[in-house]
Order: sequence, then structure tokens, then C-alpha cells
Amino acid sequence: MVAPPVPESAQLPEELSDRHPEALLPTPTPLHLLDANGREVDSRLSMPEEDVLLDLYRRMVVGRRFDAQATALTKQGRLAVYPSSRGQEACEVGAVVALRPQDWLFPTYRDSVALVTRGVDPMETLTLLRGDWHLGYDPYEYRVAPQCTPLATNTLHAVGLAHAATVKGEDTVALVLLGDGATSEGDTHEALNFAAVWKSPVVFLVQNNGYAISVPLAKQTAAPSLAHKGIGYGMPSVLVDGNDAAAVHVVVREAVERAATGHGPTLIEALTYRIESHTNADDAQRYRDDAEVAAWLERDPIDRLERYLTARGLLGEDARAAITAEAEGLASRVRAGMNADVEVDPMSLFQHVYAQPTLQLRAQQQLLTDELLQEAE
Amino acid sequence: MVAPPVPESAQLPEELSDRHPEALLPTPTPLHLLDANGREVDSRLSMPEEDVLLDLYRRMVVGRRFDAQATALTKQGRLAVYPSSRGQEACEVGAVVALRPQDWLFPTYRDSVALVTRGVDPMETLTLLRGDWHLGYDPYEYRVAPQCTPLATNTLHAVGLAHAATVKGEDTVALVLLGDGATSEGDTHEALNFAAVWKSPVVFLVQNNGYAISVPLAKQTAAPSLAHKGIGYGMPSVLVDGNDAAAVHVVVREAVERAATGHGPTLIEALTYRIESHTNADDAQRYRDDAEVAAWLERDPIDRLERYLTARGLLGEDARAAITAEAEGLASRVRAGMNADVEVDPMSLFQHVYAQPTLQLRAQQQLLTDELLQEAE
Amino acid sequence: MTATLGAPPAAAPVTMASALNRALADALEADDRVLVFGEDVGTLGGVFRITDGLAARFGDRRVFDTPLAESGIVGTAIGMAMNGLLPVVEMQFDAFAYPAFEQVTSHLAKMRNRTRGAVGLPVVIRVPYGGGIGGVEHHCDSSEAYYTHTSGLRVVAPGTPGDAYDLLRAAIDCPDPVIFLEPKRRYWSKETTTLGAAPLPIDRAAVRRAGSDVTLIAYGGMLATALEAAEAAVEEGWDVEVVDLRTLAPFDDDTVAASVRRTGRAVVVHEAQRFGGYGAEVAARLTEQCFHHLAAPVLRVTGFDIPYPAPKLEEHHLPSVDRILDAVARLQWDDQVEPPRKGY
Amino acid sequence: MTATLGAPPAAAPVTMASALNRALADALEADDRVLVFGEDVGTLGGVFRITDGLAARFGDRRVFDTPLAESGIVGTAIGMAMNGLLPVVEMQFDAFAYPAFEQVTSHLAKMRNRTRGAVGLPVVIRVPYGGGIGGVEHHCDSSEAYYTHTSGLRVVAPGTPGDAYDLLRAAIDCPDPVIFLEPKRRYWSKETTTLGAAPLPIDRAAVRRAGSDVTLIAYGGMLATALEAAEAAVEEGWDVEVVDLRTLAPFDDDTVAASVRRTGRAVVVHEAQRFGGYGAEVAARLTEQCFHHLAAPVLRVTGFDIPYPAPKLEEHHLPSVDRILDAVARLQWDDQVEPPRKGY
Ligand SMILES: Cc1ncc(C[n+]2csc(CCOP(=O)(O)OP(=O)(O)O)c2C)c(N)n1
Ligand SMILES: Cc1ncc(C[n+]2csc(CCOP(=O)(O)OP(=O)(O)O)c2C)c(N)n1
Ligand SMILES: [Mg+2]
Ligand SMILES: [Mg+2]
Repeated sequence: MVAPPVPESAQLPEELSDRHPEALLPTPTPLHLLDANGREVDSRLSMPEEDVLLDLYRRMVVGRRFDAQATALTKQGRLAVYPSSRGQEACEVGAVVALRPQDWLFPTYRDSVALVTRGVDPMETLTLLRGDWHLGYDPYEYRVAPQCTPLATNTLHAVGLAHAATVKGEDTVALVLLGDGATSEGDTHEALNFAAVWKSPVVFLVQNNGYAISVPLAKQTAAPSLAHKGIGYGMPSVLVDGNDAAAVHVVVREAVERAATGHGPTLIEALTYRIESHTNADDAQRYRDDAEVAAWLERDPIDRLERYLTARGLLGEDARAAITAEAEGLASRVRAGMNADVEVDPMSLFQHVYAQPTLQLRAQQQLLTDELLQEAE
Repeated sequence: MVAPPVPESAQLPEELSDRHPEALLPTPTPLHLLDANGREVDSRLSMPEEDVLLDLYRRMVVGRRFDAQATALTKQGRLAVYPSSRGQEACEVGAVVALRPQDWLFPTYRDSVALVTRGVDPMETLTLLRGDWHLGYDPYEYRVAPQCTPLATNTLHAVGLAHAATVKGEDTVALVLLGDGATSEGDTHEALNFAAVWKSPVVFLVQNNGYAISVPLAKQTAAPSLAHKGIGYGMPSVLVDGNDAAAVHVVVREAVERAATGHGPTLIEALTYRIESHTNADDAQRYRDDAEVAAWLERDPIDRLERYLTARGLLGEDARAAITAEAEGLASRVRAGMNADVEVDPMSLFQHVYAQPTLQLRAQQQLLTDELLQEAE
Repeated sequence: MTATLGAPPAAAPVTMASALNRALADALEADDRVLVFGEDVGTLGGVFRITDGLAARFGDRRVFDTPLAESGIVGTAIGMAMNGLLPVVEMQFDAFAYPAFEQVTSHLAKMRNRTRGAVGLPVVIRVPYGGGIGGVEHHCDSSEAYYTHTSGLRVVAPGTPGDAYDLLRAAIDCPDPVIFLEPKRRYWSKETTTLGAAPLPIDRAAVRRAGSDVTLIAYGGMLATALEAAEAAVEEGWDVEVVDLRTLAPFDDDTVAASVRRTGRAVVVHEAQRFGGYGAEVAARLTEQCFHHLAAPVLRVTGFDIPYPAPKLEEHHLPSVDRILDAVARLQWDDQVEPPRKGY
Repeated sequence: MTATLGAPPAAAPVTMASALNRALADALEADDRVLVFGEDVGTLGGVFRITDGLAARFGDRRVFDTPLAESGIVGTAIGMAMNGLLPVVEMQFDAFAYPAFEQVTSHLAKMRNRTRGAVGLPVVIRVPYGGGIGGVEHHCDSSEAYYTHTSGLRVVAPGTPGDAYDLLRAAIDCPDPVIFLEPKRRYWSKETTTLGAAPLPIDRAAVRRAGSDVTLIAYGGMLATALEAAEAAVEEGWDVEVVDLRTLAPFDDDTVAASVRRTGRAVVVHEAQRFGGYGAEVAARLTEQCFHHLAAPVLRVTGFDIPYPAPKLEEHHLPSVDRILDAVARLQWDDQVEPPRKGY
């Protein structure tokens, strides 16, 4: 059996995939647009518009500054914990910029930069990590689900939300982010399957950063690539260079377009790397070499795009200065915000457990009220 | 990208699959050895030895007789419930005959014929379904795990048992049976993944009988085939005609051989059909046409092999008579056994909940003892 | 009022199964946002036929079969609820809801609180629960304790056809997630009633039989057994009150404690294993609230602390009329040591 | 006995984390069939470093990282136990054990009974549980009630480093499956003790502090708080006994009921939400067993019926010394209405 050639475009008409299932397989090497030095390469993808590229660059710089600020705040004890996205900005920004206002984002704990890119207030993004409350923003305001900690569970929420959009006749696509480790959970499997069977408008973006905390990919899967899982659901899959913001952006944009036009879900695996430890509480030196980190620093997503834009004369001094100013402005707002102490009302413990507080919760609230009064005396 | 040709043999050296992941894909049409009329077809598989073929035939006939007897017993109210394997004998028998004594079988509720083929006492097989106890046999005696009802959970047990064999340096392969519906459960995904990562000696045999109770395959998956899931775990996969006992047997035998020689797990999908309703409590007419059933009756696994053996002069009158006698003997033993009323000691309720009964269970046992004494008075 | 205008529909005999079917149909009819899905609920109408005819009537956009994956069913229901729909999903049998446990505890129960009220999840999970039907292993679990211990969930268990209708309608209308436990053994029980005529609120218990000597507390599959025991107790000269909890969480303290204060004695009945069972909560909280009214400890009549038994032995495991009467008899009716308290 | 021969090793200060680490190492050393696996337990030594150094010492055949899937971890552990091994697996945090719930309830707990004793499953599931460490959502659940209600499981929760060692060794040696709850907040607590010197049996509770007025019942993360409360109560003139349950299921009725009969008053303490919590079982069964000795209802001091709160608010949720003392104060010390019963 010789497999038919894969068509040039990811916009895969369904009939084709029926006749030639191998068309659902990813390419053997990741799709990309820029090499590590920011030079354009031959690709089946077409380069995004210049303003989009500049926007991606700007948002990556701002996102990284946010990330660095958050990391710094953990060292000062201002944040309980922070899982950094450093190194993964091409995925977070490239993907989110591909969303339309009516689309939804289903992020994980790792994806604070994606949230900021989506426009979530940076202080609201950090509410969870500062320990004030489980969530700081209104999901409906930004169309961003709560950052999800139980791994892979958000994949199903995304499918459900997208399917509901189909049922209601709304043009909404759900983009769900997950890590390489999360692909091992049963929920990922169920979500890919439901989405494929229902042809739901969902885009699954696996940020394969090589590790699940300390566990390297080789202990996570024996697959040729995580994208190779797609065909087992009848879902087209794409393998992309996750440090190439332009490529991630184009690939996600195509997938969003497929989803929005009724062609169903796409599985995208983006190869990237987390530069920091899993969180500030982790010590990555226990399980990986400095040399490995150094090699990935060479493939930095921001540098890469910066070189390209600079070489093409698209990134002048003024633009750089404006972006730096924006990033620093954000960082100082975050610093100021996080240095101000926030009081959280203990009574909020009892709110929103049910739509209406139960009698039992009212009694428990009274108990706490009495205790606090006593203490105050 | 043009995929490389798939090699002739399923005995896939691992290096090859590394270089050419497409080699992990199943063939586009099911492998077979005999067509529906029992004529040998061109195949990459080689026909099993004549004695093996006769053995497969004999066991299928006996298995079907057992199955028919069990179904009859439900009508007489002697069995609480019975999920019939009728139509799936080629899978159940073909696979089990491929196991060596030291191997393990992990069956589902559907696979009573597989149990009988493995040598489990037919009365012990029916203990569960007669409602006497949850299990009638000692798993270690036959190397057969309890028939599993919670779907797909047994896939993980099989992987664990097989991995333990590897750890202990024992030559044991675990064959796990599951249905098309069960492939949708998260546990199936986790099991395939663990097995592939650990290179465990496991064979996954999906009996795709087209339905999960009433739900047809098209609502279960959008994949080109269920076997296409293998590549997503880096696992070779095989699509086989599940009504061709010879083909199933050879394919499972090759997979057992791969597993036993350290080449890891295989995913096999066997296309078959359940002729009866899901169980005697189900009414298949609510969700499928008589015409569909009729078409599958034309592809009967026993007829097929019988025609082949007869045409080749391998199945004489004596052999037939002996097999019929064996089948009828079994059926009458089952009838006799099931018509005898079995007393189940109520005190057994409290045994084996823990290795040693707890004080609480002893007190509860006393309560029941007192009640029964009172009643008897 | 004339005979033709505004007259309530005549009461008619109805099984719990058909009451549930009617509740689903009426909810689908009343609100476009209601969806019914799960394993075999479409074409087949469910293995217990609770969804019979719904797919044909409302179309497979609103009533449909899913792939076979319970976490998937609950997880996607959560996403649908986030997007404004009202999913009513079926778990085929009690033990087959366990694969969805993480979605239920970590998301369904917590979402409203996590999001400070921004995201409510009005999902109903229908779970045929309990035994007494001769089912083989894994088909007869009673798992109410797992759910009632999970803050953020409402847990409901109707004991009669009329209540099955009312409570399912109320559960679907409820902005909170509801675990809706359907007692399998009562599916084919009949009641002559007018469905929906005078529904009691979802979070209220009901005194099903008034009595002055002892309170039997039951729900779901055990309500009928408790009522039977109450009748049988007449012979012994005991006047037994039966409270039907209807909703297990949140608990209707007022109704139940009032009854126990009146009678001074209480027995709680359930099929589930005893240790850490729902009855423990009932006993503990009633003791906290009624200690000085109690002539005896609140007793529990429950299943044993064993895996649910095979069909041939289930009768020994399940609370029976006799076992309930034995417990009532142990409530120190002629306590010589302790004088009866105030009021007795 | 000379100073060099047979002398017990000198007692030394040890944290609960290192006691657990030592228990695993000693078990791995003592029995080849012991395997330790889970997420990040190999190279990293676990996120709490409980398995630190074990992979290096015993090799990655015996101590290893799995793919990230909890049902997979428990399900394969079941298969390994069927094949004669003794798996000790780690769930990274309490709430992340929920995906394994079906494997735990439908298989791990039931296998011995289903197979009439033919297949025992000596699996230990280690679960870092509870809060008090400023963890974000899903990292601080207390789920003992889900497991203690599941017949066939043993549930253990050490409160001290010495017990952590003894109970983990006993759990690994135990032929039954054990859910081993490790109180995260006590990982770094120290005790000066000789590990393994005089282990108490796995299913026995321990009186940690003798007292005559009231019994505080605690375990795991709340033991230290209960002991602190007992000390503080001295000032109020109350002589408080503290019972450490150690094993939550099966329950050591003898030890606990004896204490409560002696004191006539009891308070049970846990972090988990109250409704349907483990404390309900303790209260219900002690009331059944000690009713005539009780001067007051058994009270519960527990977390509220809410999802575990964010770090800034957890102090308000968790039982504190003051909240325990308040409960003790509510035990009707000067009850004018009811005369003290026999014996008080
Ligand atoms: C169900 C579940 N199990 C375990 C964890 C603990 N945990 C948090 S992050 C993590 C690793 C996740 O790795 P990956 O999916 O690759 O994402 P990354 O952190 O690399 O972005 C683990 C094990 C969890 N959050 N949820
Ligand atoms: C976890 C779980 N969910 C649901 C069920 C109820 N159930 C029993 S068999 C079945 C259909 C299974 O279909 P399939 O896997 O194709 O096997 P088949 O019965 O066709 O052999 C269902 C839904 C179950 N046993 N376990
Ligand atoms: Mg990762
Ligand atoms: Mg099937």
C-alpha cells in the first residue's frame, strides 16, 4: 500500500480524508516559516501580513515582560506560585491572535501569557496565583474559560461549548490549550473523539514543551509525534514549529477557519520548550541539562521574529521603543497592583456555592462571623 | 510527502517503525484468508496448519452450541442475563487458540465463548450470569481475569499484568478483549499509551461488532478505522476480517509472538457482528434492520471455515459427528448443571471483603445470622 | 368552575418510568435550551426506556447518543452549560458514573464558586441507582454519599412517580448542578396521581405518613419499604412517622428535625453500605439538633459494608421490612434505666 | 544487653517526609516485589520529594515515572498486583486521584470479594491530602470520605512522623488495598523518634493524650491541632483526651468508644467539608455505641461545606485551636436542664 500524497493545504475537504485517510497525518517534520535565525524558509504555509507579524512580535515582547514580572513577584513572595510561559510565547500569542472576538479560549495554568494576549486584565490574571480567589476575571467578558489545573479536563469543556454553538447556530470556535503530558489523560482522548464525531468547531493546540514537570516526552509517548494521534479520531493534524510565531499563527488561523466553516476540529502539535522551571516551586536542574536549555535559548521565538522583522526593515527604533514602553508600562502596573494588599472578604467563602445560599451555609457563615467578631474584641 | 510502502510482515522491527511511522498503520481493507464462501484468497497472511484449522472449527462449533444453550437458559429464567457471542466466534476462538498456556486472557462480559475456549469450566463461566456470585472460576487456574463489565477498565489491568511479567522476567503475554464502544473510554487510551511506552507484551483485540448496544459505529468514531488509533501511540495496528477465524488466529499469533519477543504491543481491530441482541434483555429490532442481520448471517464464521475444510476434504463425516457429539455433550452438561439449584451461603457475603474479616463485618454477619435463625423459627 | 374549563386533568395511574419520560418531554417542550444525551438514550430510548420516543419527537439535535465515555458526557455537558444550554445527561447505571468523577467533583460542583458566580452550571445528571432488580455486579451501586459530600452539588432521589416528575422538572429548572438518583427498583411502581399538579419545592422533605412514636427517614428506593414497615408496625402498637427526604443535599433540617423532636426516636434507612454512608450524616446532624429530645440513638438500617452482592444474595443485603422493624424494636421502648425525658 | 549489641538505634529528629522516604526505601530493600511509581516520582523524587533518591538507589525498573494518567496508574497497579507485585503508587495531589475513581471503587476495592479471595490486590495508593499549605485550587482537597465509604479499602492517615513510617510499612505489608493519606501540612513537621522501633498495628487507634473530661478525635493533618487545643484547654480547666485514629477504615471502635465512655463527651475534627464527611460516621457510630454515656451530642469541627478556598482564606476554613475549643465549650458543662447521667 502506498499512501497518496498529502494535499498542499490543510483546508482538507472531508471527502478527501474519507478516500485518503493518510491525508489526516501530520507532516514528518514540523511546518515552519522562519528558521532559528529568522530567515524565511520554503513552506507550504504562506507568510502572514506584515501588520500581523508586527502585532505578534509586540505581543510576545509584552507577554514575556509580563511573565518575567510575575516570576519576579514569586521571588518577593507576592505570588503564591507562577507557572511561567517563557519560551512558549510563539504558541501562546500566535494562537490567541488567530481567534476572533466571538471565539473562546480554554487555557491551562501555564497560559497566563495567552490570557494577557487575549486582553484579560493582567491583575485579574494573577488573582489565582496571588491566592486571592480561584479566578479573577469573568469568563464571559473575555470569552476565556478559567485557567484549568486538572489536566486535560478543559478539552471536554471546549468541545461542549463548541458543540453548543453548533446547536444554537452560532459562529463560535473554541481553542483549547494543553500540554504534552496532558495528552496522556483519558479526557484528552474522549474530547478528541467527541469533537471528531460531532464535527465540533474546536482547535486542539498541544504545546509540546518536552516535559510534564520532570517527565520527558519519551516517557510520555512512543508515538512518532503527538499529532499522529489525529488520524485515530479521523481528525486532521498538524505538526508545527512552536517557536515560530508566524507558523503557529497561520496554522491555528487555518484551523479556526476550517472549524468555523463546518469542517470540524483540528489537532495541532506545536514543538516548543519551557525555559523556566515548571513553576517557581520546581527545580528543573534536577531533571534536565543546562546545555539543553541553552540550545533552546538559541531558538528563541522573539529573537527569531525580531531578526526577520529587522532584516525586512519592519522594526524601526520607534517601534521598538514603543513596544518596550508598553511592556514596561504593563510591568510597572503589575508591580504596583501586586504590591498593594488586597483584602478578601471571608464572607465570600459562602457565596456562589449555590445560586442561593443554603440554610446550612448561612449557619456556617454566622459561625465564622461570630468568630471574627470575637477575635476583633 | 509520499508514505513509504508498508512492509509485508506484521513482525515489524522497531527501527523500521521509527524511520517510517506509516508502517504502523493498518491496511486499508481487512486482512483475510478466506472469503465469505470459504475460498482461499490472496493474502499477506499464511494459512495456519490443517490441525489448527480443524481445531478452530471444532471450538467454534462447540462455542456456538454453548452460546445457544446459554441463550435458551435465559428464556427459561435460569440465567439472570446473557450477552451472546453468536457471530463473533471467529474472534473469540481464533484469538484464544493463539495464546500459550502461560499467557493471560482479559475478557469482557461478551466473551463467554472465549472463556470456554480457554478451558474455563462452562458452569464456572455461568456463575456470574446465573447470579450466584460475581465470578465462578479462579483466575489463576486458567490465567483468565474476571469477565469485565466496567468498559475498558480491563485494558489497564492487562497492561499492568504484562508489565509485571516483564519486570519479573517472565514470558507472559496478555491478550485483552474489548468492544468498539469501549474504545471511546479514556481507559483504553491510557492503556494503549502505557503499553506502548513500556513496550509491554500486550495484544489489544477490538471486536468491532458495529454497535455499542444500540449505538452504531458512526456515532462512536469518525476514524478511518479503529486500528488507525495505533499510530498515535507508536503501536503497530492490524485490521482483520473478524469473521475469518484463520485470519484472526494468524494475526493474533503474530502479535503474541511480537509481544513475547520483546517487540511490544499490537492493536488489532477485527470486523465482526453480533447476531443476537446486546443481551437477552435488549431488543435489537429497535435500532437495526433485519436485512443487516441477514447480510451478516451470510458471512457466518463457522460456515466459512466449514466450506473451506469440506472443500479440502479435511472435514469428514466422522469428524463432524464427533464435533457435534462434543457440542451436544457440553450443552447437556450445561443444561443439567443449570437446572440443578445451587444454594449460595449468605454468610459468604462477608467473606473476602478483606483478607481478614473486620470486627464490623463480623458484627454484621451476626446480625444476618440472627435474622435467618429468626426466620427459620 | 365547570367540568370542562380549568378543571385539573384527572389523576391517572402512572409508573415512575413514564413520569420521568413525561418530565423530560415536558421540559424539552417548555425550553429550547434543554438537551438530553448519553449512551443509548436516542434511538433506543435508554436501557430503561426513560427517554423513549424523545429523539423521534424532538429530533437528534436535542436528544442524542454520545460516544461511550462518561467523563466525556459530563465534561461536554459542562461546556454546553457554559454556553447557555441546559443539558440533562444519563449515566447508564450507577457504577458507570464513576469515570466522570473528576469532572463532577472538580468542575461541575465547583465552577460557580470558582468563578464568583459568573459561570453557573445548570446540568442534571440522571443516575439509575440502587439494587433490588437482580442486576449483576456494577449495576446496583448506591453512590449518594459520594455526591452528597461534594459541596456545590444538589442531590435528589424521588421515591414516588409523582415526585419523580416534580423533582426532575425542578432539577432541570434549577440553576445548580443536580445529581438525580432514580431508584431502578421503583421504575415500574405505579401511583395514581396528576403529574405536576401540586409540586413541593425541590429542597423540601415530606412527611409521607404521620405518626407519634418514631420517625423513619427514607428516600428513593427505600421509601416504599419504609412505608410498608410503618404499616406493619401498627400490629406491634407503634405509631410510625415516615419522612421522605426527596432531596438529600442540601438537607431539609427543619422538616426532619421537627419530626424527630416530636417522636423522640429515629431510624434512617438506605441501601448503600453503612460505613460513611449518607445515614451517618442524617444520624449525626439529627443528634446534634435533637439530642435532648432523643430517647435513644438514631439508628441506621443500611446495606452491609460489602460490595453489592450477586442477585441470589441481594435480598440479604438490602434493608427489609423486618430489619427496619428490628431496629425500631431496639429503640428502648421500655427503658428501665433511663427515665423517659421531658415530653415522653 | 551491651551498649553495642542489640541496642535500639538512638532516637533522632525526623520529618514526616523523610520518615515516608525511609519507609519506602526500607520496603523496597526488604521485598523485591515492591515497586514505586507515579508522576514525577523517579528522577525528580516527587513534587514533595517523598521518593527522593529511590530511583537512583533501586533503579528505574523498581522506581519509575509513568505517563500522566491516574486511572492508568491505578489500573496498571491492579494488573501488577494480580501478577504478584506490590505496587506503591503516588497520586500527585488529592484532587488528581479523582480520574482513578472508577478503578479504585469498581476494581481495587472489589476484586478480592468478586473473586472469592482468589485475587487479592495489595496495592498502596499514596495521596498527599489536605490543605494548610497555601496551595491553589485542586491542591488541598480532603477526600477521605469517598474512600472510607468504599467497602474493601483500608484508609490510613498518619499524624506523626513515627506513625507515617510504621503505617506505610504496614500498608505495604497489608494484603488489602490501602489508601494512604499523607497530610501535606505535616510533611515538614519533626518528631524525635526511632523509626520502626515499636509499631502499633495498622488498625488500632492511639490515645495520644489522656484526659477525663472530653475526647477529641482527630487524624492526619488535624492531630497536631487537636493536641494543641488540648493543651490550651488546660487553662479553661478542661482535661482533654486526644485519640488519634491513625486508620480511618476499618474503624477501631474499641479504643475510641472506651475513651468516649470514660469522658462522656466527644468532638471529632477534620479538614474536609462537614456534610457527609468522615466525622458524621464517627459521630453516628459513637452515639450508637455510647448513647447512655454521652452528656452531650458528639460535635464536629470541620471545614465548611464549600469548595476548598484560595490561600488567602484557607485559615478561616480550616479547624483551628479556637474553633475546637469553642466546640468543647458547647458540650454543656453546666447543663441545668438535663442532670448529668450515671457516672458523671
Ligand atoms: C489530573 C492531574 N494530574 C496531575 C496534575 C499535577 N500536574 C500539574 S502540571 C503537571 C505536568 C503537566 O505537563 P504538561 O501537560 O506537559 O504541561 P506543561 O506543564 O508542560 O505546560 C502535573 C503532573 C494535575 N494538575 N492534574
Ligand atoms: C463504564 C461503562 N459504561 C457503560 C456501561 C454499560 N454498557 C455495557 S455494554 C455497553 C456497550 C458496549 O459496547 P462495545 O464496547 O461495542 O461492546 P459489545 O457489547 O458490542 O461487545 C454499555 C454502554 C458499562 N458496562 N461500563
Ligand atoms: Mg509539557
Ligand atoms: Mg460493540
